[in-house]
Amino acid sequence: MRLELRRQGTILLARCAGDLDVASAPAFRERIDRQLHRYPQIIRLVINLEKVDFIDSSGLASLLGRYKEMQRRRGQVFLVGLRPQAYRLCQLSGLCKLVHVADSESSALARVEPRP
Amino acid sequence: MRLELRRQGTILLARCAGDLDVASAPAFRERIDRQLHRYPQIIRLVINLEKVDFIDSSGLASLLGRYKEMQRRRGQVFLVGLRPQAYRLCQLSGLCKLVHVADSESSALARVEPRP
Amino acid sequence: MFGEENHLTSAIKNQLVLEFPSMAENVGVARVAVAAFAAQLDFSLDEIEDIKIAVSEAVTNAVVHGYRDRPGLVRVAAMLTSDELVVEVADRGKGIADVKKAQEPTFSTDPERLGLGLSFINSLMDKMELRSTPGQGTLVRMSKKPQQTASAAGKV
Amino acid sequence: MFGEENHLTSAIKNQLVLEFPSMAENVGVARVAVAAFAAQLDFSLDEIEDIKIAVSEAVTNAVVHGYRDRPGLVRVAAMLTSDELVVEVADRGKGIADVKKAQEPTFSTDPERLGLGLSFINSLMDKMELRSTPGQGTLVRMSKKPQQTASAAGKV
Ligand SMILES: Nc1ncnc2c1ncn2[C@@H]1O[C@H](COP(=O)(O)OP(=O)(O)O)[C@@H](O)[C@H]1O
Ligand SMILES: Nc1ncnc2c1ncn2[C@@H]1O[C@H](COP(=O)(O)OP(=O)(O)O)[C@@H](O)[C@H]1O
Repeated sequence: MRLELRRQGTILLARCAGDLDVASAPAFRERIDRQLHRYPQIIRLVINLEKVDFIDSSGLASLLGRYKEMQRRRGQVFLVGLRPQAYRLCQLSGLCKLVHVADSESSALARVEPRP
Repeated sequence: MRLELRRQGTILLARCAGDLDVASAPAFRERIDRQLHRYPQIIRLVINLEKVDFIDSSGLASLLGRYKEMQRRRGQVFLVGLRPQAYRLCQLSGLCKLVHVADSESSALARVEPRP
Repeated sequence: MFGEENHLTSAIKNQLVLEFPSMAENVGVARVAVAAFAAQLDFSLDEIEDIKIAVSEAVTNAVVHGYRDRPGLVRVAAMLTSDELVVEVADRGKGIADVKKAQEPTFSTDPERLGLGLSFINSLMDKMELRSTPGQGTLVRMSKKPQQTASAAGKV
Repeated sequence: MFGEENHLTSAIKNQLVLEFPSMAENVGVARVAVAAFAAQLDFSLDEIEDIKIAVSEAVTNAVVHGYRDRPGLVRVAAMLTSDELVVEVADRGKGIADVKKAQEPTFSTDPERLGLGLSFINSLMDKMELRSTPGQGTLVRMSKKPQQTASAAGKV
């Protein structure tokens, strides 16, 4: 798994590639949470999964965990570029009902309203 | 391994995809040889390996075997689209000295002189 | 829990056995190996993805729940008949007290996890069977047949 | 020829054992599994390709020469130390009378083959060792260290 993190003001963009499973989920979780703790102003987390080849329930759990953290700070999570397999698991698990699903980073960022 | 065969007059074009190893080499050999035996007029064999993900010494042996068959009928073999790994094995094995290596099908076909 | 793979109805044509220590890094190796093995039957790419997820869930369970942080070996046996893939994932770890409860969606003994692994296996494979003895280990047996009837054109 | 993998100088961090019947279709499974396992070290993509070819050659030899058309099991053991991959491919097939001669480039007992398999392993891996007893089987042991020093940026 490769993970690229970019913060722009209140937005954290996480671009993920490779496999998101039990082996990679801990690093995924820790690296994102480190940013979230360092920057309490982050209220929108955009996770780009376009280049994720594989995801299973351990990967979903790491997404759900970030959703819960964002809930605590009344923020939102956007999932971008879910491949069909990931989308199906997301629906089977109910995660798709909690997060926002977007086709592209730009459409996710466009849907991010400015902080009230 | 997937193999697509097209004959155009004295030319046989073989487009290969997937793995060329001990499991797929027998079918590769048999399908090409069937065409060669059916059409004794074929004197140029163009093998496109652009989409071959993997090749080893068993795969090389099946290429060399086709070269020998073409030698018998005083024909030529062109290898097209060798990836770096395949090219290296081709050189290590000396096969590259026997066959013609071309970058694309069209450049291989362009180098095919009309029958004397 | 090992060596119980000899109760198939149809004849086994091919078999792959993997054994590796209980480490998260090996989960990906197991699913990739079983996927490559399964490709000997006429599974669609989507079906191969399903098999990968199912294997990943079962092996993850062996590592995460079966052995927790203790060392131990995971054994994966994949078998092919003429029209079916059977996969068994076995550990000699702590076992499951209530296998019925374990299979309920969202049931998990780990608050960090979703409790969906076994449900995913159930949804993605044709059949799943869970056998376990507390203190002895767990065996998950799953099977799947390719759905498509005609083989891909040109494939040899 | 089995179970001889315990003579490493540095400590083994991880190990993968594969066992499968001698069938050409399983050669690809073995090389894909070992490649996925090897990726736990910092090998470049080219080095992973080298490993795939080397494993393919050794397993092909077990199937083609070791067992010919007779049934038998091939065992592949891959081990990782902190900086090296070691792979052993073992069969209990017919064995090799002259292991030195077998390693000469273009030497083959099969006129249809190139006699380059063992040479390829020698060129593509750092080390290769061939042990065989006629009538008992053959063990090929090969090892390789990643050449690149720094790990890929951003990889976790
Ligand atoms: N191999 C195993 N060894 C011990 N317990 C297991 C094993 N597999 C599953 N379990 C138990 O079954 C529960 C449900 O498993 P699962 O549906 O895969 O969800 P999760 O892994 O998210 O907890 C686990 O929380 C665990 O208690
Ligand atoms: N596992 C094995 N069992 C028996 N003989 C083997 C084995 N591996 C290699 N050999 C012998 O060594 C020779 C050289 O092997 P190799 O260099 O791989 O070339 P090739 O496979 O093309 O013959 C083979 O022709 C065979 O006689």
